[in-house]
Amino acid sequence: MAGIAHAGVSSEPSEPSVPSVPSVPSERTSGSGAIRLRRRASALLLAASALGVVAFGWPLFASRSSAVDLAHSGDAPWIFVILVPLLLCVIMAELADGELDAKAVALLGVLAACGAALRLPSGGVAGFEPVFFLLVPAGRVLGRGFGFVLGALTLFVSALLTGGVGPWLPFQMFGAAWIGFFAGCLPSLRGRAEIVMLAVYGAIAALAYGLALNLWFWPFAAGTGSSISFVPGAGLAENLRHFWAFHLTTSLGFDLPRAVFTALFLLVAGRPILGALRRVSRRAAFGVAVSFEPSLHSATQSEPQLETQPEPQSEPKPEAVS
Amino acid sequence: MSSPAARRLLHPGAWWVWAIALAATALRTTDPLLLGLIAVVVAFVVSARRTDAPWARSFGSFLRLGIIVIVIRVVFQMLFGVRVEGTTLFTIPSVTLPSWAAGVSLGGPVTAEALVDAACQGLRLAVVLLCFGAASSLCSPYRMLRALPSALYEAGVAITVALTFAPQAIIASRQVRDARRLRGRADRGVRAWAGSAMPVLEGALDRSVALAASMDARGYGRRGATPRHRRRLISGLMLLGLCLVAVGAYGLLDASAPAVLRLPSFIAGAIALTASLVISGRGVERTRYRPDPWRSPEWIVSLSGLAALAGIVMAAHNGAVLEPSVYPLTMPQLVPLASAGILAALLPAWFAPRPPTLVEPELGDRFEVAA
Amino acid sequence: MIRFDRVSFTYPGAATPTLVDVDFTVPEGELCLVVGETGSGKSTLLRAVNGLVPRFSGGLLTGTVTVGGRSTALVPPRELADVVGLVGQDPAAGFVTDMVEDELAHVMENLGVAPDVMRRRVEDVLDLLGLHELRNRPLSTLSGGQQQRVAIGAVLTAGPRVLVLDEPTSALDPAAAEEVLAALTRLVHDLGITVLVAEHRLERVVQYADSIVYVPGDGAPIVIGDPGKILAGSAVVPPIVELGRVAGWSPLPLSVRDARRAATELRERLQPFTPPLPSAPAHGEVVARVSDLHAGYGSVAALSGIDLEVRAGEVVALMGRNGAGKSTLLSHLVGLRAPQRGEVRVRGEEPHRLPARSVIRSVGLVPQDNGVLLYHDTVAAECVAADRDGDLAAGTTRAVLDRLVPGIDPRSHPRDLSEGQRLALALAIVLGAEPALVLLDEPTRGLDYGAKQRLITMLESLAAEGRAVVMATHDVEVVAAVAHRAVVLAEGEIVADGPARDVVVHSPVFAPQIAKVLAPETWMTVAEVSNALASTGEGH
Amino acid sequence: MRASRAGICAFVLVSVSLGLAVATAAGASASSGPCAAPIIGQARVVVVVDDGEGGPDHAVVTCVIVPRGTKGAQVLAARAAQLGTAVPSYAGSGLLCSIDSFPASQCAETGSGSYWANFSGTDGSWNYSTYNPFIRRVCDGDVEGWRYVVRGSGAAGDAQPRINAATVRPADAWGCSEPTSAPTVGSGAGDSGNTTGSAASGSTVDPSAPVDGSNPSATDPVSPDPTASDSSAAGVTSGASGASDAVQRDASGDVVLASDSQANSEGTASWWGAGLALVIILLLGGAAVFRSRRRA
Repeated sequence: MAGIAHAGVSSEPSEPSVPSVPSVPSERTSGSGAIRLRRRASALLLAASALGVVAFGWPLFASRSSAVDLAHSGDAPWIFVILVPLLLCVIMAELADGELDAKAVALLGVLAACGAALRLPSGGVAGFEPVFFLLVPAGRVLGRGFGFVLGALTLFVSALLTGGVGPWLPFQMFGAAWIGFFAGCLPSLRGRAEIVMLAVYGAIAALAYGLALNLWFWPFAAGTGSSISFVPGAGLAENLRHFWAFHLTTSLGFDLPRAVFTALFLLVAGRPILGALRRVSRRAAFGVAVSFEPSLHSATQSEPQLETQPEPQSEPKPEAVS
Repeated sequence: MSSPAARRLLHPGAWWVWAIALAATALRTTDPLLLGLIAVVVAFVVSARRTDAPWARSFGSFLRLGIIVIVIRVVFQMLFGVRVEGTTLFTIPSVTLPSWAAGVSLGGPVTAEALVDAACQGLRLAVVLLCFGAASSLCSPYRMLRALPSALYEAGVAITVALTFAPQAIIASRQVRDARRLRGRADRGVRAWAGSAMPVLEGALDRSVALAASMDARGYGRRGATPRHRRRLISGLMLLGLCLVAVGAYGLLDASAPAVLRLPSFIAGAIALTASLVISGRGVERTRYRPDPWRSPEWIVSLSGLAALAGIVMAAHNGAVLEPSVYPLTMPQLVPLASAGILAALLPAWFAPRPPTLVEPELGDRFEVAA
Repeated sequence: MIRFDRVSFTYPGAATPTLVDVDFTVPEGELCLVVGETGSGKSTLLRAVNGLVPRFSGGLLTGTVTVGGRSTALVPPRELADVVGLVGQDPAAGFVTDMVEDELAHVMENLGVAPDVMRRRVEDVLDLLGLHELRNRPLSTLSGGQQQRVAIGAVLTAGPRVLVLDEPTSALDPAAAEEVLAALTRLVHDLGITVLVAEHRLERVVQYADSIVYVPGDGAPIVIGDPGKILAGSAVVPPIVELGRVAGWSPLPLSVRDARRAATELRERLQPFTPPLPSAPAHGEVVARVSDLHAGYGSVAALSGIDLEVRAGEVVALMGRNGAGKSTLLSHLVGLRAPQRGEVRVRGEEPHRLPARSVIRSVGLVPQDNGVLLYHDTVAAECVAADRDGDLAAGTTRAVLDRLVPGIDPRSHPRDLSEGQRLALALAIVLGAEPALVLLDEPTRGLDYGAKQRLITMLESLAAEGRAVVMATHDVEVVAAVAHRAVVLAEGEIVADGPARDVVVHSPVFAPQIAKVLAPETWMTVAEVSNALASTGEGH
Repeated sequence: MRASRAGICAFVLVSVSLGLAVATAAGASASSGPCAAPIIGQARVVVVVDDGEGGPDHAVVTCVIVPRGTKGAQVLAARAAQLGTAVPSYAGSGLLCSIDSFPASQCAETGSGSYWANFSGTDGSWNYSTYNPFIRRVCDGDVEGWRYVVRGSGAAGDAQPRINAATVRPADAWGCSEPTSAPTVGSGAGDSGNTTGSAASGSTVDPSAPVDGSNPSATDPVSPDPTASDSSAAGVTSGASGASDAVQRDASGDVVLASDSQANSEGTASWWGAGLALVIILLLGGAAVFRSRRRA
């Protein structure tokens, strides 16, 4: 069922002559909210994300003396640094295809800007990652597709603003995108329970984010030949033990406070933020019926175009409009 | 020799080619001399050709980051490094972490060889980061967005909007913090910060609706959904690309996999994905206003970067020692070919056009304009 | 060119339709003015022209809207971009890019105009609107008038035949407004573009209008016709027309020029009377004293050597260009900034040293964008919070609000209120703590005549209570009506300070219409004149 | 302000690289050279390293010449230096973990019973040995075999290097007893050279060895019979890409002079280049810092 599909603008066929049967009525949509996830898009998202997982966790899978083991060659591991942005681009293009209408784009831009602005003072230093404050509720209210794109864009924008475009950026983008995505997949609770759920999710997300990025940075930071660096082919358990030691000694100290911050903030400010987002998604009229009717006593030239969407379809999902 | 062209911004693509090529060069050696050369070359070019825009001031922080990386590597080596027999400098009392912390044992004798090795590895990573820092401080993000493929137009617009709006959001949050005082609340501290978030968000959201209306009225988003046949082609390409890339990844990770599965399939996959992007960008009647030109300075810059890469590759092929052994410690020598290539990457400092001096008001004026 | 054929429109979820049976036609090349109270559906009407209503807003639209022969039922707004150009209320909010030139080109990029054509059109528009020296400037550095002109240019480059503007000048100072209107008339006369303008400040626009669409609101039928005739019957009229009514002229004058022609006889009738002297309580105790105040941002000096005294019970109007330092002076008076040199004392205290809780008891500021004062999601919540902030008796703020504007639904979201209601809410929040000095920054922006009238009565009552009011404003009519003193700032210095009448009447820029008409006599408001005439009536 | 801090950082970075350069410069240089005729005071040790992967020719056969009485560990180290491969790494216990950074996991796998088994092939066949490379000293003609055994028993039964020890052993080994007079062993040296070459089969002898300036070949055979050293040199480098050394020797009639002069020139050249590089680095870095300061 289409969140924005029937808001008129997005699903409008570009050629005027066709009366607006929504252009993709045949495809059942697996998403809702500001950006619709069609079946193909979500499939691609899944596949690409799987590859993304590999790009994050290759140290855990690498076999002995394979191309990536750092003792042998310098730049094989960096191939993943090239791969991830490509994946992101593909996903973006797929999600955007005919789905990112003016409303969604404007909302994306503005929210990404707010996220980046929140991030500017702290520079996203470990222990304080305000991006989630906005990302989680946004993904929750505006749907998983929107959450995914927003997560990626927010970090990209803040990197551009601070000139911090480094090899880590694509991975940060991917991580944040996943957080936004899963925020959109949370069960539909309401009231107090919802806030608590978001807070818990936020904490978990913050921890997972730190873990994932550390996993990527691990081989570069720890190199080889030390008891906390990755061991190609030594098996998952062995490597996990090493990684855990690395994570523990390097960054858990930052990740825990970050998780706590996020949870607290969401507990405190979660309700108003959700309210604001729901209000705007109402005012932007995501998924509201647009209908033209000929005036009763009008003899106008052109045949009156009926464009009424049957109500049940245009009834927006709670995520889209509360 | 000064820049022949008038003041203008170089095509961001050129800078990125230059920087990536230098990074790839750095990845091919642990010779501190070569790495040092790359670092200073990059720093020099940045100091010569960066603008005064906010993002252009970031190179310093990349330098700091580089130092941190080296320190981390050395410290890890001292604490966790496997003990290799060598000339011991000093010994750290060894501890063993509890089992829940993976029972790692810390400390032990620290050898000069191990330290030098770690430091060289760290230096290599630091220099790679420096190259990225150079690119991101030399390119205007707006220009980069203009170079985006047409398939990512929507995302590009969203980013442009964000880049434009972020400073205003900061100003707005400042005003809101002032307004808290007008309501008789404390105007600093975390609570003030959190409190100022809400009105800013509200204002931003309202603005987004107005913006969307204006974009709609100005013909944004006439692309619509892609027709089915092209849609199929694109999806096919994407699928193919993803599979190839997956195979490539497998080839990288599994030593027993045939070499064909490694780089070739990776490259093929990347090409397929890129092609899918290009195609899905097609058939959208949309044009670019005054796209950045690619003239001789762009060629010079990108080629000078590639020269460095070529130099070191050839040097390696001629059997020069690019990773001097640290056990026993040996004198790293100047590899003439590689060094020459790296020095060639200095050319942009003179041949890239000077950036225009942009009218960027102090935040104060912005405030006045905004207020 | 624009044809509304029995159009009615209902917002989704709304009980009553906003537009009922609208039926009119605007011929090509006319400048048509849309007038009406706030909330009467002007904006809805304008947005219906290019189909944003209902496609963007959702809702049910019956009847057909045809623009340049195309029905909005068949074509989405984005396909109409080359026919209709729509400029929203806040131009800055509609900007997509960051540079003037890119902004102008954006619409053409979307329409896929060929690069060489794009280049040419951009140059044309730059010249047409006098923007060429701004072409490489970041949009955020432009003044209000410049932004407004860029926003117009940004839709003009698509070569539309219809231009729709929603309150293009309401946020501008007189000079900037003149820039914009000059540009508009030029478009109408030179290019034959059809222009549809909604504007509260009739006194600025009406003389350029070829026809007027009057939207009475509440479902009453919409009237369209010749300006003179329409205004004769309309509730919202510029002062000059009021004067005409009072003096019983017909046809009603629309421009100062016409009025002056007709006014000779009126001036004679007013000869015997002298305008009432400023009723400022000259000897109220001094509430605020500013002495030799210097302030600035980095290198730029915002204020240099300001000396000012504000007495209890007087209303001081702070006038001057954008960026003349009005806002800066206010923020010093309320203690948001510490003076670089000199000192500011409110009731003997230095406001920037006081803790926030005690400041609000002596001085309160309603900022230009009063939205920044509102944090909560219902009016009721705002009021309660305000009581808590100033530890006042519960319900105080609400009481003040009801006195200012009765009958605001406590459950409504502050940002959904009309401009006037929001101003009232912000003012109530500030007044709750009963400050001796009340500061208002641009209170009249976006207010229609009714709301302005209410504001004026508010201010008068405040002054009557013995509070001192300082208001920074461009709105000369309000100044004329309520201010005792006028202070004119230019480049951070006070260039004029004195009784409002003396300062305002003789300035070519700040003189209200009545003064312009009746010069050299120093009448400022229709009220004064009508009182005088009434007394003549008794005289005979 | 920012710029100046950036400048400081730049200096730190540059000085780090300088420091490294100097530190490494302080290091000694290892010796290299083909298994030619025996040399007084030197021991020729044939090191066979077989990581068990690929085919039998995957094994790396190297002839290392070290001063007599060198410990096993130094031999391995010298070999690494000669091949330009990574340093062998040892566990805290002194147990050998990796050769040529194989396995990359270094000592991580030792727990699983995978280890580098050591064999002595001095008498022509592989004998499992458990010796501590830090203790035992080598003699001329020793053949050391290292085979990486995956999950082995840690006893004599474990897999041996997949190369016939007899074929790589120098025929003219003096063993631990030093003769008083230099013998004439042209054919032996020649055949040893050839076998080494064939066993090496191109994949092993590091091309950089001949032109490796860091190892001025002090031990270049002061051999009475040039043909022997010729054939051996050709044999060793036959598989390798850079045969320039051998060719040059063939061209020049006098071996000693040629090689010596070459050695010296290389030795000085390395210092030269390093110094040059340092100067450039300093100049550029200084310029960059200066510019950014002036800008700020």
